[in-house]
Amino acid sequence: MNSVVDFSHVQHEPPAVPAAERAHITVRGLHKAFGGVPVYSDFNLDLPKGRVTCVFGPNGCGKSTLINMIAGLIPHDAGDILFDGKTLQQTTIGYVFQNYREALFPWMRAIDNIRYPLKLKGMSEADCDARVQELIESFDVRFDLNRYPYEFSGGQQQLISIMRALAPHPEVLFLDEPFSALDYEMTLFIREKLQEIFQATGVTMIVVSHDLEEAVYLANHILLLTKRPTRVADNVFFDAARPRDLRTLSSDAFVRTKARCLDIFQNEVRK
Amino acid sequence: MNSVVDFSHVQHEPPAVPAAERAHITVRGLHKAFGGVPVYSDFNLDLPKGRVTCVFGPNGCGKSTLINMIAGLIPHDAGDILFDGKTLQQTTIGYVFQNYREALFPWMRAIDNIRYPLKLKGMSEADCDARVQELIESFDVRFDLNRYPYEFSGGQQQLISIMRALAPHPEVLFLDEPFSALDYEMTLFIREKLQEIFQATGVTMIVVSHDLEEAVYLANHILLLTKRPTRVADNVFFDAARPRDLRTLSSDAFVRTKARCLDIFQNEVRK
Amino acid sequence: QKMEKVTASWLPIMQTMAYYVALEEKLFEKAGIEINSVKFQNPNQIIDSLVSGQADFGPPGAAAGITALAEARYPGTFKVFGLQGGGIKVNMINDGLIVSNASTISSFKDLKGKRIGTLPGIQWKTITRYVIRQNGLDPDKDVTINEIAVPMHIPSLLAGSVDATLSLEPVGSIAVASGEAKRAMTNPVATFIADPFYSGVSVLSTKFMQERPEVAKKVVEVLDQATRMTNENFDKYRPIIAKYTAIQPAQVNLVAQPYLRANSELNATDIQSYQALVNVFEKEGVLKQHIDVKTLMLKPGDFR
Amino acid sequence: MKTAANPFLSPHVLRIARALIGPAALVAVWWVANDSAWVSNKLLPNPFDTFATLGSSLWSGSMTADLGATLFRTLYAFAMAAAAGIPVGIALGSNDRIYRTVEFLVDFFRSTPATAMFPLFLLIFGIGDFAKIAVAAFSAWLVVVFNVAYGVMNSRKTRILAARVMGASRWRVFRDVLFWESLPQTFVGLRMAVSLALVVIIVAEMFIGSTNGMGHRIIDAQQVFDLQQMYASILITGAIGYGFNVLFIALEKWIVHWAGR
Amino acid sequence: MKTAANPFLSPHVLRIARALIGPAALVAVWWVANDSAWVSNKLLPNPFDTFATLGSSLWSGSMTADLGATLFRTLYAFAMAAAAGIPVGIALGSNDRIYRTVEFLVDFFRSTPATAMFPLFLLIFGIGDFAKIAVAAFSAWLVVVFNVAYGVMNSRKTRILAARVMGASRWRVFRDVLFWESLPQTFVGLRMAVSLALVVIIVAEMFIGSTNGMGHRIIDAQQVFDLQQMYASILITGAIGYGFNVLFIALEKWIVHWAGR
Ligand SMILES: Nc1ncnc2c1ncn2[C@@H]1O[C@H](COP(=O)(O)OP(=O)(O)OP(=O)(O)O)[C@@H](O)[C@H]1O
Ligand SMILES: Nc1ncnc2c1ncn2[C@@H]1O[C@H](COP(=O)(O)OP(=O)(O)OP(=O)(O)O)[C@@H](O)[C@H]1O
Ligand SMILES: [Mg+2]
Ligand SMILES: [Mg+2]
Repeated sequence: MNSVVDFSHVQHEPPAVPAAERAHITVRGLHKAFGGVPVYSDFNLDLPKGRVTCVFGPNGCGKSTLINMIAGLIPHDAGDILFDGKTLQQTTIGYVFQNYREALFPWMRAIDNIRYPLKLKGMSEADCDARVQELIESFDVRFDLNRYPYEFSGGQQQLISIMRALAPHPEVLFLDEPFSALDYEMTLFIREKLQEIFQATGVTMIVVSHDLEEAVYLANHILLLTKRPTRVADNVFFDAARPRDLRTLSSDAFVRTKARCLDIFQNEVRK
Repeated sequence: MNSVVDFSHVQHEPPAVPAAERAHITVRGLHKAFGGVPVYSDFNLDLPKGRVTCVFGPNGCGKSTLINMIAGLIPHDAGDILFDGKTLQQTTIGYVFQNYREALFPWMRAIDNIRYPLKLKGMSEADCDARVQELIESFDVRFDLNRYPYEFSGGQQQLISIMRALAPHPEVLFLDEPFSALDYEMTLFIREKLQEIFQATGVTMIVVSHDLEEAVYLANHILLLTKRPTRVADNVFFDAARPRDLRTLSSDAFVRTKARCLDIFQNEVRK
Repeated sequence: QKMEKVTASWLPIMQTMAYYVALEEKLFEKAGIEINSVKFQNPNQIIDSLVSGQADFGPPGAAAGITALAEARYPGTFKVFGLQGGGIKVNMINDGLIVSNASTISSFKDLKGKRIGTLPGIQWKTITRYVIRQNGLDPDKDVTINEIAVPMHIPSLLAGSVDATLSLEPVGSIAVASGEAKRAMTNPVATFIADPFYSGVSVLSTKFMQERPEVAKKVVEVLDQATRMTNENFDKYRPIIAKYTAIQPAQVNLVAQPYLRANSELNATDIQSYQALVNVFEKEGVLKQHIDVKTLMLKPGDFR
Repeated sequence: MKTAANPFLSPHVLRIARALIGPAALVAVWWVANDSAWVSNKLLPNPFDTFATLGSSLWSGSMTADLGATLFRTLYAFAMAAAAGIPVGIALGSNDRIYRTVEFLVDFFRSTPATAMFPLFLLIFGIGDFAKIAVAAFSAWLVVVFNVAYGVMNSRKTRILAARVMGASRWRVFRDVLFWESLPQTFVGLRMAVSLALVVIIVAEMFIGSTNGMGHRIIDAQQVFDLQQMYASILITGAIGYGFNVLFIALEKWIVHWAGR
Repeated sequence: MKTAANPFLSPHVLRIARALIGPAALVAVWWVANDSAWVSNKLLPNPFDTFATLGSSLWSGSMTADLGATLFRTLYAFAMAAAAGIPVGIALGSNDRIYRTVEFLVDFFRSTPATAMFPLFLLIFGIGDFAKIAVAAFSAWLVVVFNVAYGVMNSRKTRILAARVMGASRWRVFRDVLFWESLPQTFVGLRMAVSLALVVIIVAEMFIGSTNGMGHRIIDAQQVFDLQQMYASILITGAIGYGFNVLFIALEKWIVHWAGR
């Protein structure tokens, strides 16, 4: 199985996918219903290793539900979710919750929140400190992290949440609308940071975003989901070279890809 | 006092402001500190009646704090906040919380959440029903509102929150990042809706947004705030005719205003 | 004829027997009295209800010691019109030193280094200490005194938590009937303090006597009559015990007959016996002043 | 994560089965303790004999009057406690200053045994049945007030703000937000209160004296050393308490459907 | 919204003043009740005489031994209850199935008066001091378990998920998330438990029998109608309970700083 996505449900032509891509996460025959109403039924998906997949779809189509199931946070009714050779437990996961406010631990200072996954991995105090220092410098954090989460503004909390997810050098990074509360400047900044981290580490990234520009800018694959019952509308491939920058945004390929995604999306939503 | 904003702190030239604009909300000598660290000190502001003011500023600069103080939700340490001729209590306010998840009442069905402010105003059952029906049609809601808030996705919850704020025909409408969890299509849709409502009712609107395009598109005034200690960096006036549409977005005035705002913002943030 | 309403506070014990008989035989109704009967588990509450004026009299069985202690505190509030207990000479049981069947303890002298259970509160602790002292032991050094709730006496004995208990009837009768324990001594308190020994009294509140002397007089007469009826025909009345106390119908034949003294029968020996108990309290320092029980006893001239 | 559907082990059956493990374990331990020489079985009756006694007491109707009296008193006391406790709790919880002024009284009386206070209640409410009910109601009321106030004080502020900004009066915020926000904690309070009311009623029946009620039954059985009757009465008392709690759990599940979400 | 700074009414002074209103009101009501003919003042002593008695009892040291005994027993019982109750509560609360199986036992024993259970404890622990401590510890333990389990069950799930996804083991989720999430409710439980432990110890000292302790003092004073001594003892008991609660309030304020945010 070399193709990145199972296209059995999709009528579009599969785009040319580099043969080197191996699936990191394989979803087969997934079923999930809430109170009897199915969200997913017989859903299949492959998420390629070392690539950025952006998930784009209408509100309530099940994006959060999907990545929650993959990360093992909520049970699925039937089907298999396989990680490349490892079990879920053996995989280091970074996860930024859509509901980031409730995901930070209010009983720990922000800095201890960031340090927490490192301590879970049994890292020494000194190593923890070094890693946190590294993150602070890398993200150019200017506010005092020695305060408690509830003392920060929404955007600041989201940044802390992202730093926590990145701290343990995850193999797979899930980001559920990571930019939703960030200011203009910060959004651009974190976007660049994520790209930088991706380039440096080749982490498998799954990003849920409602901003198509952002999604295409970051993505190798844009996974377009339909309304419920959710199917893959299309999986658009975007292979612009990295690092991408402002020029990428105005490149022809970018504009075309974005337009195509929008097209598919609007077709699906208006159906 | 006819000018919209007190420019005493601002070095920029005041833009030409139509003389017809009257201040709806007047803020004078506002002081606010958290744990001894000031967020606002001697802050002055006028928000014009029947206009859309978009507040744009970096994370943690105090946007939420400002509108919370104006709406009387958190106390301020010193200063006056005056409503045009009325008291705060006499003014019908619509408020969409940044933290919309925690602002809905989970013990009421979504539809009763929307109906709640109407019942508070002593509206009859029939009138309530009519108004809610009107909103459902106007927002083209296709999902079942007879469920409880926690059964909806983030974006759906935000939509419910917006509908609740609009239900009682508010005189002043505060929206704290109302689009942050909405999907692409929904964002465009709600944006148009807000514009429509504004045109129909002339409600005074204060919108916090991190999306400059959105902010400029909706605004009569773009209020640019600096980092803490927070001052008004500038108050940019944008008077494109309404209804605005896709053409507005590509108009010269729009692009210029947006660029100017971005310029001021980046100057301030990088300072 | 209009019925007079009178409130009685009583304890569900054997010594209250005459009151049960009066109720069963409808003696109060016949005397034109309607009784509001309030049951308590704690003798102090009987005194409290009399002091606060919520009850008019305490039928036989109100605690003798506590009444004397209360008199010291509220002089002139009560009048005693009957005594109840047991005696060696009259061969009626009031209390016993209870031990398990296998025990070798036969008197208080055997308690050196042992643990004894008694009733909770200062009254019985004082009596126990006094009796131990009378037996040549030091209550502080030689014997451990445990205050134990009445229902816990037999279980404590059987569980081996104490070596003996000084228990009021009917604990001894029930213990013996259960086949698990025996009386090492019968009426030890009478032996060491006064024979007969009275642990129960009947009390009137003086407020009641002053406000409704005729009714109060009738109450005394009714209970005197009931006391005589009980003493004469105790076995006939046994079945009603089960109705008023914890004793079950099958057990009514096991319990010992109490020594009940009507007001009209009280003699100098009875009053001396009561005085002896009060003197114990004084000697042990519980009563801070001397009390002459004669002033406490109801005299015909008290009804004005 | 997958659950296989088994027609014989439907979740409903499983749930009931699980609820029965607790009582079964209790009886098993009791039986073993009684059967072996662990404890003197003069002091611990055989469980099955005890159940037989319980059965015959219930069947013959001799227990019914006592059960009824205790139930009536408990429910009376609890109803007063809940009706007076919830509004007072909300009012206190919503105003930190008032709460601080009465906190002493609440904590003081919560820490004072109802039985020690009985002479006082006797003075105020007389020597009748009502004094017992009043003392239980007072104890339960303190628990309700304490828990409700706590629930209100620890509730999240956003919803209160949301109601305020919609123009809700103090009273509407009370009724429409604070009441609901504190409901999970209110249920804790109600469950603690109903158990406490039962306990205090039983204790009052035992130690203050009463002519009927389960406490009266227990103390009578204790006094004549009728262990089967005593444990049968304790069993039925505990079962009543459990029954009340089950009722409140069901109510809470149904009403506080948003808990934990 | 503006607060004027007043040097004489600093928030600190005001807070203390507010805390004193409660006791002051209590004494005032008591005084009036005693002074007027409301209730028989034979049974309700004068408050100031009572305070004088309290003072002299404390000063002469006659009360100290009893106070010490009760404090020791209460703290012993409470410490056992807390140490055993918090982990058990978390474990039960984090597993709905286990909780359902033991719910019966918790609710059953919570609804059974400790005093009625005393014969059983006597069987297990003997008549000594420890039986009283054990019965109080058991009662308090149930309250702790109940509240902690409740707190865990009602905690929001996102944080648990966050810890799980970071690879936290069951034990770490326990220690790092569930424990903290349930802390506000744990404090409710601890405050209820410490008051209950005190109450049960006093009741046991009063009715089960003891050679020392405040309960013993109360019953002795009651029997000799030394009302001042009796109310002085009750007062100091309630004050101890309040003291424990103040301690826990302060602890909670300090530890659960995120409450309501
Ligand atoms: N606990 C629940 N009970 C019932 N329905 C639920 C529950 N959680 C989610 N749903 C439903 O499942 C669907 C998918 O929800 P999900 O949160 O995954 O959407 P989403 O794609 O992340 O949306 P958004 O973009 O708004 O975040 C929604 O339609 C929602 O109503
Ligand atoms: N309760 C609090 N305690 C201490 N500091 C606080 C508190 N609430 C807010 N702050 C601080 O006040 C500042 C303003 O917060 P506010 O939430 O108003 O920011 P904002 O402009 O809305 O930011 P965002 O765009 O991220 O929503 C922040 O720096 C924050 O750290
Ligand atoms: Mg989502
Ligand atoms: Mg904000």
